[in-house]
Amino acid sequence: MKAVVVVFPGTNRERDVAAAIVRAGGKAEFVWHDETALPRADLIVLPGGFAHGDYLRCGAMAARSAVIPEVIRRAGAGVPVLGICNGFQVLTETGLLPGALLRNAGLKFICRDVHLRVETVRSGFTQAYAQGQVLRVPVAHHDGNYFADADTIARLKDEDRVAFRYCDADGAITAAANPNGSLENIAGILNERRNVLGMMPHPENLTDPAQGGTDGLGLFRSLVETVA
Amino acid sequence: MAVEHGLKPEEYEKILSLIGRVPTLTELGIFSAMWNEHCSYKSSKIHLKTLPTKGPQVICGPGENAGVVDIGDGLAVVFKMESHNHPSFIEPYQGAATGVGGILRDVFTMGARPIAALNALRFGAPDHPRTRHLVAGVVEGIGGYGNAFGVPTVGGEVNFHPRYNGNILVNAMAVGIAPADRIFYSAASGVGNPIVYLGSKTGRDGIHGASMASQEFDDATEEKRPTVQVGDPFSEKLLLEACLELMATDAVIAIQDMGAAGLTCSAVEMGAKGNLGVRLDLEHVPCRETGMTPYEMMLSESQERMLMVLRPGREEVAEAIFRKYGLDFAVVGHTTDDKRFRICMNGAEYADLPIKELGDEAPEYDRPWTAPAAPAPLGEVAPVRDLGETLLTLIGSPDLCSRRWVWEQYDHLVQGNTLVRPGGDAAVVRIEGTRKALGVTCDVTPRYVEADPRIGGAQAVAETFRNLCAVGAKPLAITDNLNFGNPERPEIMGQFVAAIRGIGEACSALDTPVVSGNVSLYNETQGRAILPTPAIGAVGLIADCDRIATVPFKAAGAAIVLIGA
Amino acid sequence: MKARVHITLKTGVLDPQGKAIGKALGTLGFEGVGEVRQGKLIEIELAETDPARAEASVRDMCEKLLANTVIEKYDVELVG
Amino acid sequence: MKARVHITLKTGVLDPQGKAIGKALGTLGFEGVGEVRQGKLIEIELAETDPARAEASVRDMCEKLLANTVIEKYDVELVG
Ligand SMILES: Nc1ncnc2c1ncn2[C@@H]1O[C@H](COP(=O)(O)OP(=O)(O)O)[C@@H](O)[C@H]1O
Repeated sequence: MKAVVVVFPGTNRERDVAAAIVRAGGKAEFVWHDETALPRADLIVLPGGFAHGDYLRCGAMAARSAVIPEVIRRAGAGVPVLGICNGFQVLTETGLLPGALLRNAGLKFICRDVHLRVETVRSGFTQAYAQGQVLRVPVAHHDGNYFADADTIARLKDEDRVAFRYCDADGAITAAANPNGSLENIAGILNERRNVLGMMPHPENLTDPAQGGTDGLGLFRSLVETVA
Repeated sequence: MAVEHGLKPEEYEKILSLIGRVPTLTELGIFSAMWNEHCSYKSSKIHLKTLPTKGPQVICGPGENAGVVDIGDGLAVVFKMESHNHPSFIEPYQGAATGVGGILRDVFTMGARPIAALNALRFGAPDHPRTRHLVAGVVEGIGGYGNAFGVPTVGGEVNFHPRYNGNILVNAMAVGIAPADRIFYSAASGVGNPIVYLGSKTGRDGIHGASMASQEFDDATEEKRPTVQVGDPFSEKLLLEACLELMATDAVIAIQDMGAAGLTCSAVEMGAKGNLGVRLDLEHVPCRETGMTPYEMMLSESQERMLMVLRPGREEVAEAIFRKYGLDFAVVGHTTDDKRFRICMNGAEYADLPIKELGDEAPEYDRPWTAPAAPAPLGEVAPVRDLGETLLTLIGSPDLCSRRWVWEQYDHLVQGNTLVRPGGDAAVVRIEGTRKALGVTCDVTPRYVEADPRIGGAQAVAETFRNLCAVGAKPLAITDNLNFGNPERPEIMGQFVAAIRGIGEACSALDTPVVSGNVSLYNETQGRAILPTPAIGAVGLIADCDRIATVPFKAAGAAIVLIGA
Repeated sequence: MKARVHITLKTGVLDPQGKAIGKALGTLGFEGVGEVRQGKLIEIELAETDPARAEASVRDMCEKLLANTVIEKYDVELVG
Repeated sequence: MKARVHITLKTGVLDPQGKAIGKALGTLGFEGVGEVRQGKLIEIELAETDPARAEASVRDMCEKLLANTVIEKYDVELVG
């Protein structure tokens, strides 16, 4: 599986995600944000960081980069697109995913492990997990509070497009398990076509036993298997 | 006016005799920046010289922007700790943020990519009216800068004590990795070589910041604030990538970041170290304010800027790299062979000073000091009746309780190489491309130093040593950030001298030389000094990242062993 | 000509920052403080001299960049 | 009564956000855009009905909390 990782000025987790992709058996290549063309890709990744300093709004400037129209075109053609943290923010700003990410309800930057429940295995990103499986992955963000209007939330649920929810270690969806106030504990969502995933947590930072766990590896393995 | 610039009468007399005339305003500003404590180390140099700085693992000791230690596999670790105490008291968010920015630049100006950051914080009593505001601002500022820049902030310490009520301490440490044979130094070389300005534009930020750092606070402190440095971590991240890209070419002869006293300090130091003169033509300095005077340009502390001596003919290559990242690039002067520091603008000359006496031949003092008195005996400690209750009281106290609230505001995972997270004795960060990892920690117990500065200084080194051993790292070297009160008071100077002695003795005994450091003096308010606080930052090497030890007990039924009496 | 743009969260979007400010004001002893909302103020110097064209242009800037119309609304004021 | 507070960076203080916004507007094709500054808008519902007292109170809020007077300045407008 060949992944293209888009790098914006201020992106800082491109190497983290490239390493995770390699650990899962894939290959990763970096592309700078002002390229208008993209090489052939089995997966396009928008990594974590502070693209354009998070100026104006997180992901706002990045969403208007030269490379984005091509990312949107590829998404339309069915290429998997993965947006992690800042990448999720960029995806909502481009309209590839609905809703928006607001300031954490606690108002502070938060970096710690959380638990996620896999809400759907019907996607190239999650098919290697089991339905309802509980994962431990870290979050590291200041603006991860997912918001969408009631109609959108209803649609996401009806169409089985909520990919991950924050939960406790036993898989229960509780307020205490929600690190940032996201509506319905939503941590990650899919587009209608199920080839675009945006998520706030960082699976790439828990893909190696040395990092303290490997629950994040499943997402990247899913993709490698889907493409193969 | 000399007094307003923080110069003592004797120092002003020295200027007059040195240049044989009354200095221009710009020259006065330059002297005040270069000869204040923060830049010249005039009160501390003579004692710092006694510290052990050598060892087979040391590639570069004190004197450069950061220390450089060989870790094998063709790599070197580059690290240093630096203070930003006074600005953080006045504007906690930006003070702390720009402190982080400054130390990161000190590391990447040597060619090292930062892989870990730590911070040692000292605040006043928890119930002091300013403490909450300062803690919140400082922690948010450190996180705000480090997280956006993309370096994991993995360790540090936080203490509370009434002696810091009027003077908080914010010491920031950065650790980076560089190829051992591609370290970049700051001494200029080659006559007639272009001197290049890199990074963000110059504004009126922080003019007089270096002088402020060397003055005590008094009731008029609230008025000392008009110009505070404001940091932009996004620009710094771009500056990092641009510098590393440039350093991969052969264009860089010498490079230095612009920190305290910005353009003045960096240009003087680069020239003085290289035994060369410097001529700057300020009309080329990129400014973001209109009508800036030479005085303002020389003293501005605008952030995210570097100064470089460029190999002639490489201007285009270098400029293209900086334009790609949206940063400024301007040839602002050249090196000369006359050891003069000349500042011109639009053909008019504003300063012409001897460069060595501004830089490495600035005044040095041997301030009088009195040996610290022996500590009073502790006396009887009442026996404890309820151990359980006492335990809870202790671990709930401000100096012992969990610091989770602090380090969960820091991204300690970015770069994906954090093997041991904050919460233990030391953090561990993997070195990409090798089986190795680094243990990093910082520590000091100020009340020990207050009781007996020599033993307290030694204990600080010993504690960092043990912290590293506890994770399985072999301690390699230390950096020291010495925070003390007013050195013009013999009893404070006595603490300083004794602490350095203790640190030196411990470093020698433990084979951990001092490779870098920082001194912050005048941490006093209305004559009451902080606890003497020589913060020690230490780095150790783990040969195989599979052999790391951590704090949590692993299984029921295992034996617990106490080592040592 | 200068344009002053106010960008605020739509009603229905939670504003924890505004709420925290309200709470802090109460703690500081200010009474009679009701709802507090925090938004952005963006001031733009424009070369354009015709007010109608300037306003249309700035509204377009809001639609295209300055506001995230999923969660924000905006109003434009021309000054001088 | 509602108070509208504008909090902006003092002249001379670095405003990387404003600069970035200006640049992005240029990239999006908007012409004639000069300086751009980003600040905060804070709207406060007040129980107070006397305008003079309301304004004095809100200015006090700015001094004590809403503005970081080291690097920011503020102006207060009463609405309704
Ligand atoms: N300001 C800080 N930033 C990051 N980590 C911190 C900070 N203060 C404390 N910590 C972490 O909290 C833990 C406990 O700190 P402390 O009790 O000072 O440790 P030590 O055992 O070194 O004395 C350590 O792992 C330390 O790195």
